[in-house]
Amino acid sequence: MTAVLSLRNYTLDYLTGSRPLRVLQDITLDIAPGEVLGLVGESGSGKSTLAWAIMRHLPKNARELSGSIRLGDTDLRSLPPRELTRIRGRRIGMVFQDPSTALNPTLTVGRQVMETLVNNRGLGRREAWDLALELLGHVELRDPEALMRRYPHEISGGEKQRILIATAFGCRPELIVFDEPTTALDVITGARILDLFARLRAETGVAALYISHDLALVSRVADRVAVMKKGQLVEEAPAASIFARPAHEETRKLVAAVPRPENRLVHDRPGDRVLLAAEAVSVRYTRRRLFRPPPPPATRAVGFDIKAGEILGIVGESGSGKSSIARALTGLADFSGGIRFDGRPIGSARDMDGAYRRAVQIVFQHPDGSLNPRQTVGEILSRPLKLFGTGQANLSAEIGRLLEQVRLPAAYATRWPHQLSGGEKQRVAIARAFAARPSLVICDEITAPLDVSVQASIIELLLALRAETGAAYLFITHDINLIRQIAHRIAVMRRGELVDLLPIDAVDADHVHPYTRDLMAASPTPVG
Amino acid sequence: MSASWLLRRLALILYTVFIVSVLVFGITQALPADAAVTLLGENATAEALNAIRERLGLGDPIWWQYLRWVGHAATGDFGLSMRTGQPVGPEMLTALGRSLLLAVAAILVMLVIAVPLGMVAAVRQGKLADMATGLISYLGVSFPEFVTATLLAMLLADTLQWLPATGYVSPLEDFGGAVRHLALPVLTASLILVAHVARMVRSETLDVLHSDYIRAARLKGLPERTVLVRHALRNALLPVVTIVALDVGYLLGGIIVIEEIFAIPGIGRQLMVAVTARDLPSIQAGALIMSATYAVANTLADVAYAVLDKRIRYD
Amino acid sequence: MTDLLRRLMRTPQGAIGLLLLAVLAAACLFGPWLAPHDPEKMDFLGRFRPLGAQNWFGADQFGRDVLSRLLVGARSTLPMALAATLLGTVAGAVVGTASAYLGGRWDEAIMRTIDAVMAVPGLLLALLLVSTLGNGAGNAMIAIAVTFAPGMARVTRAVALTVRGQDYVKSATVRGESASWIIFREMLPNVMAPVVIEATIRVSFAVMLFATLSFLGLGAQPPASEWGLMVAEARQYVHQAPWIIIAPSLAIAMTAIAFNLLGDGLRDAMNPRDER
Amino acid sequence: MSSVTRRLFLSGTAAGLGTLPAFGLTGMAPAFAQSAPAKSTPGRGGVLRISVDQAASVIHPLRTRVNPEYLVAELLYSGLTRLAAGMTVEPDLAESWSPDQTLTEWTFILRQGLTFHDGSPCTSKDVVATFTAILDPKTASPGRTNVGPIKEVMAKDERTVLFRLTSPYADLPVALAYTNARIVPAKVIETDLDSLSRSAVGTGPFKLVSFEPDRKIVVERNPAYYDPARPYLDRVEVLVYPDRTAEASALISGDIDLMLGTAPGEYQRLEKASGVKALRVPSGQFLNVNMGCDQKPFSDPRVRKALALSVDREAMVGFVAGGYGTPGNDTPISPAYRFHREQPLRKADLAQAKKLLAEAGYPNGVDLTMIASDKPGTRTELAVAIREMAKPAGFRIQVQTMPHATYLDQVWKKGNFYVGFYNMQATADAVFSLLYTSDAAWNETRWNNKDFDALVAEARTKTEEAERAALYAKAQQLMHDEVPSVIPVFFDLLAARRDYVEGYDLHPRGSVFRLDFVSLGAAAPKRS
Repeated sequence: MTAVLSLRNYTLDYLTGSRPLRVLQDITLDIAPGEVLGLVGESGSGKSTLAWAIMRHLPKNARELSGSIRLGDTDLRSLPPRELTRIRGRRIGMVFQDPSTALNPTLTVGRQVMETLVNNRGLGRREAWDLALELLGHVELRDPEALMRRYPHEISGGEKQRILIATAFGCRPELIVFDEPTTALDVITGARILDLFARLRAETGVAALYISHDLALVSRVADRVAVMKKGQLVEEAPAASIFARPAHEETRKLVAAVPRPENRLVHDRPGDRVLLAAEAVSVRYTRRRLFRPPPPPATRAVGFDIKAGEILGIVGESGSGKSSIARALTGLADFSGGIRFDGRPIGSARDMDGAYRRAVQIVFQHPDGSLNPRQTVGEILSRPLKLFGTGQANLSAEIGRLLEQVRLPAAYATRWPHQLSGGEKQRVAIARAFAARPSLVICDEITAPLDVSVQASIIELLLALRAETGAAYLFITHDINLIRQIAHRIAVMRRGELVDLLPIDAVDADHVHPYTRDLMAASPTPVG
Repeated sequence: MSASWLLRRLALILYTVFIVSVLVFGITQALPADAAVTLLGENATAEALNAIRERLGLGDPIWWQYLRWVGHAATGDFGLSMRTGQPVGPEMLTALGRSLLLAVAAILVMLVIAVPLGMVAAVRQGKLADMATGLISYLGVSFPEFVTATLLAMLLADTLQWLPATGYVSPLEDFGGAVRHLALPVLTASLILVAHVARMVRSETLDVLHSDYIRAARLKGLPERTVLVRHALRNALLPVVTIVALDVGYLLGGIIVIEEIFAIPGIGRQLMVAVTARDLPSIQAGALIMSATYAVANTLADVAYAVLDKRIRYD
Repeated sequence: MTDLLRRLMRTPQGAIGLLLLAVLAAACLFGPWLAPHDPEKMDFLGRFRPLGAQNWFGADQFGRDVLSRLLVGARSTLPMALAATLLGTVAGAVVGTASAYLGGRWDEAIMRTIDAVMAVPGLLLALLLVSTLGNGAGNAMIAIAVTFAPGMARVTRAVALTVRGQDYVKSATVRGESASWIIFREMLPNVMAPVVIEATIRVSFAVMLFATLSFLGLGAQPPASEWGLMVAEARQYVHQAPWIIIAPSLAIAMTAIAFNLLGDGLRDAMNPRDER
Repeated sequence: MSSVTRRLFLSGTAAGLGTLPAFGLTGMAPAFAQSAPAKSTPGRGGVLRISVDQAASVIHPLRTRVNPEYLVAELLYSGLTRLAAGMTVEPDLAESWSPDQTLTEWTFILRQGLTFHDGSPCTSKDVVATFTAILDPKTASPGRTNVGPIKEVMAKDERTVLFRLTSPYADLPVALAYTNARIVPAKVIETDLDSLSRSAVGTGPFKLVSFEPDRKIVVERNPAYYDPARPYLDRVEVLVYPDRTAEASALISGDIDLMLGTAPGEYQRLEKASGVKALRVPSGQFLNVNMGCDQKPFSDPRVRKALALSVDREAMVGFVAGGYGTPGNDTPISPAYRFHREQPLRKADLAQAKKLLAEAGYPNGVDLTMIASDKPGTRTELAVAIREMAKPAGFRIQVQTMPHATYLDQVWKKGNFYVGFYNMQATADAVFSLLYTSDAAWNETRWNNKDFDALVAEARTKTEEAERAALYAKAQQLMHDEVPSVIPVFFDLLAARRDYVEGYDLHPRGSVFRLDFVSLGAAAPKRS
């Protein structure tokens, strides 16, 4: 039987600046009816470009050099625009990464669903309305009637993604392209979306191309997995075997970088000297506004302590208050309740004297935002050295030492931030934190935006620095498998409350809080 | 859209009016040569000057003059014009009416021209229509009002004699005449606005066209026309609302020159005359009314924006 | 800086803008030497002489050569407009950045006051200021700077707010940097780029506002050869000798177009948004 | 000189009114013969639209100051006498008048049955109250120093008013025709004099309908006017056009019927326009360069003479009056005045001027600042022209302009070197005693020349025509030689009317309009 989708030697360039950039090189690929093909690769590997090529929505400066893309027996590359519009949605659908940007903010959800069904299924308004209600009910959404009347910003990300998936499947296309549909969602919602995907796929037998940077996730969802590196298809294999017996060196690198809770990276035990203790800390952002009720506090009476040299993990969904704690500890947000550091009480940001500011450092999530674009790496590092370090004496030598400490060549001191990669920028930020020889470094989701391989190297760097300086880490993340590899203890936060504070080995015990159990279950260890 | 928000916006308008009153009152006190001198001119003798200053209360200390003035203004009595002896309040309000008539007409004409022009330029980015709009908007933005006004008056009124050059006829008395008389000034004002707004509509539309939900709409198979009309047009027009509010502010200021040339006794020109004649009550009343109108226009724009775009929540 | 110029030259607007700017700069710097006649010399027989060999751009009501007055006049129009915009921008930028950094009550108070000042139409504010300070190009410049400052403050504050949200500002706060270090070394350098673009476009408004003030008799005073004043004086002879009004009007328009193009060119050169 | 000729000469009667006055101060041929229009019976009715260049903001008759305000006051009020063509005086409310032997007591007889617009009778009581108010400094009426040296005004009976003067004064009838000498009801003066700023109760040919100063002032026929035949018009609308160019276009397009005045630039266009009759009359309106004769360097007459010698008067008429004017000889008495003395025009002689300057102690020139207010625009044009003309003679003049209000407050009558601007006065005595005698109300130059004062004082007391002419001639010669101020140019008054407007002539005084003699021809557009 013919493949649903087949690409033959498809090659594509981008015309940017001086010379053309080769983005896809000689791609040959088939998707059989009812099959789910996973497409994995690091950022810049060309997987998204392939999706746009299939959907025939390439940017103006793209140049298709050779090859063919066929949907069933239709050659997509030769379709005139009018024909193209007719097959989109009807024969080939797409689900995007961020549900909130895929819906028109000024129109109700119902209208946008109806519009798709009327256009693609040729239904009348009445029938489309009934079908819409049926579809939404089918994807476990409470009270579809009410949802239809709401505006996109009035419903959660998870609900929006369910509606978009339901509509895509509702048009009964031959193939749906999924572009990282769970990345923008938090762990538990993401897991439920994957269950829904599996169920709908089984019921409708629709073929799918599932694109992601997470090899572990794809290996659970897809039948077959294709791995891409720098625009080339380096390996194709059944999902089960690809994880167990990766053939190509790139695949091996990806598999190795996937965090597995079972191989612990930290084996020592922290001392029991309490470095920092937080008692009933609650963070409130906006001041009381005139005529307006006070907003709910970001965190309610959170209490915990960090031992010297300990790695304390904080996990929870976005909006659970984990970043607020970090902001409170560094004086970026006002807080009520008390903090004791090395025994000294700290009531508010004003009490944080030079010693405290030196001892407690923070590394932020987005690498490109954390370095001042108008300063060279050398200037960025010189500032903390001047404030806390050895002073003027041998500043440039000191900067060179710091850079080598984070495995970057000393020559990088003269480089500008926009000349560095994401990983390199994060290393400079870490170097800046360690310039003050801190005793506690707060890492606020510092690995989230990085590729799996880069993430692994950063974790390895942090552990080496800890071994060298004895610093403690407050490691904030939503990646459960990663934290279970390195943390001594884990704090679980939910809607501003600390629901659990457990040593690492007690995580799977039965007395844990039900939310913690859901959280652990939502990130199963990779298959094989 | 709650009552507390409206209450706060009202407080904001009052605050704006207060700041303007202090600003204008302060500046006018520092004007060299007070109203008495301008009234008497060459015939000013010492005792005559004092008599007039007494009558106009210019002799009292500044803060007392300010308090007295604010007290009266609160009750709507802006005092008598030092120049014509007429009560200033009603005079300035009718003048505001004429200015608003001109401003609203200019804005309507502008919207009819600028919005489609901007959209076409965005949709056909880089092609001829886009270049043409670019040229028109650059030219429109680069000629000061009084140059455009003079050239247009020279062309339409004098050489072609299609339209009367100047003079103002109130629409209540003779509607036809009013339209003919307002045609030229409205055309001048709207030409300048078209230049500003067409560029803004073009960039807003470009932003919308590059947005994710438009891409999503296209990829879910909607025909291009539906995507443009039902999705793009609506969201691109939203910011036009705030632009129009800003234009009201600009028009009230920029119109001074147009009113001067086309002899329209709007609030802009009344203020010009008041400043040259150092007629304090008129200056203060005019400035207050102008800035209050601008503040109200801004509030209305925000309300309209919230009604159109549900994302905006004023709680 | 040089790569910025190269990128600017690549955008069509930037190229034309730079070209016009070069012409204007030449007029400003070498005007008096380029002028074929003495701009002040009156010639009774030459009154209203049309364009021709003697006066390339014709003669005005006093028989003075219009082209010479334009060339010499550039010196009293452009620098004033540039200075006014610079003054207004610097004042606005500092207030805007500080207001964004302070946040909370202060930000609220400063912003509401700026809204109030902006409620007074620009021209009226300039009018009142000039009438207080007295006529003349110098006072007109100050008036325009004051009129521009609130607008620039608002633009700067918007940009500064996004910059303040960046992590490098937060990390500076965490390590205990002083407020002035953060404003001047961390925030201002990153606020400058968009502010410079906005300022470049506002120069064209400054040129026009300056000309309008002269038109209303409040800007440059006779016998100055400032372009706005030339247009104002020429208005009464518009039927006898239209070239007297057309030449300076085109000069003002060219200047405004030059800075508008430059502003747009800079915006494209600094953040190439349209290339996908 | 027999008393008969004097009585005949000085007194006037109302006999034979209705047509132009048969006699009066005849025997004076103005330079341009006033063509008395061929008097067919004028058409009755119609609406006349007349345009002014600035708003008539003050309609209080005792406080009017600019031409548009004089126009409105003339429509609504009457004086005892009024100026006719050729600077002659004719009866208005006063039927006849006669002086005593010593010219210090004048008796005026009012017409029978005069009434104000509100129907109340107008008697000698109202005339006395009006002049008492004019002479009272608190009223601040410009007329106070221009209605002649009045000591006291008394009512002898219902229709007879006696004026007692402080010194003999032959020109009283002309002085009483001054623009502010308008008769207002005595009861209004006693109750609220200021109410006349908003409403009008006069005896004039028209009554006030509506007063919107900055847009339109409308007056309608006063049926109870003392001459039932006049005015011929039903209504007069006074419209404000601040922009000269636009005003001329309005006349050409027929929006308005008559213009009060226009600029040289527009006059040429109006002359060529169809359906438009351009009006031009030489007048005594002049610009003078006032030099402070009490301060250096102008205390030395040679410096003043040098400046006078550096001015090319023919060229100045071209530069400042656009060719529509007559060159001046440094005296305020233009050919349009009755006692003008023909004198050879002073020619520019730069060599002589340079020599005079050297003699006066300025061999290498003198630096001066000339101040010119911004209203009217011709002041700065004169300053710029003088600057260029005087440069070769060694005068390095810097021109400084300022708003008119600031000029009046800080420079006028105090400054050392500035430009003045004045309308034509009714008589030679009026202009001399207003500006150049030592006790002049507006003594700008502080020339304070004893011989000049004596000549003017003596001329006042003389009634003999030839005697007065001789005295004024000597006065003019003295001013020409001493040059207290350089008066290089007199302006022609320029205006225009539609051809269907009949009975209107431009009056050299500039502030006399006589619209009650104007009528509309058949071609006039019907206006509601």
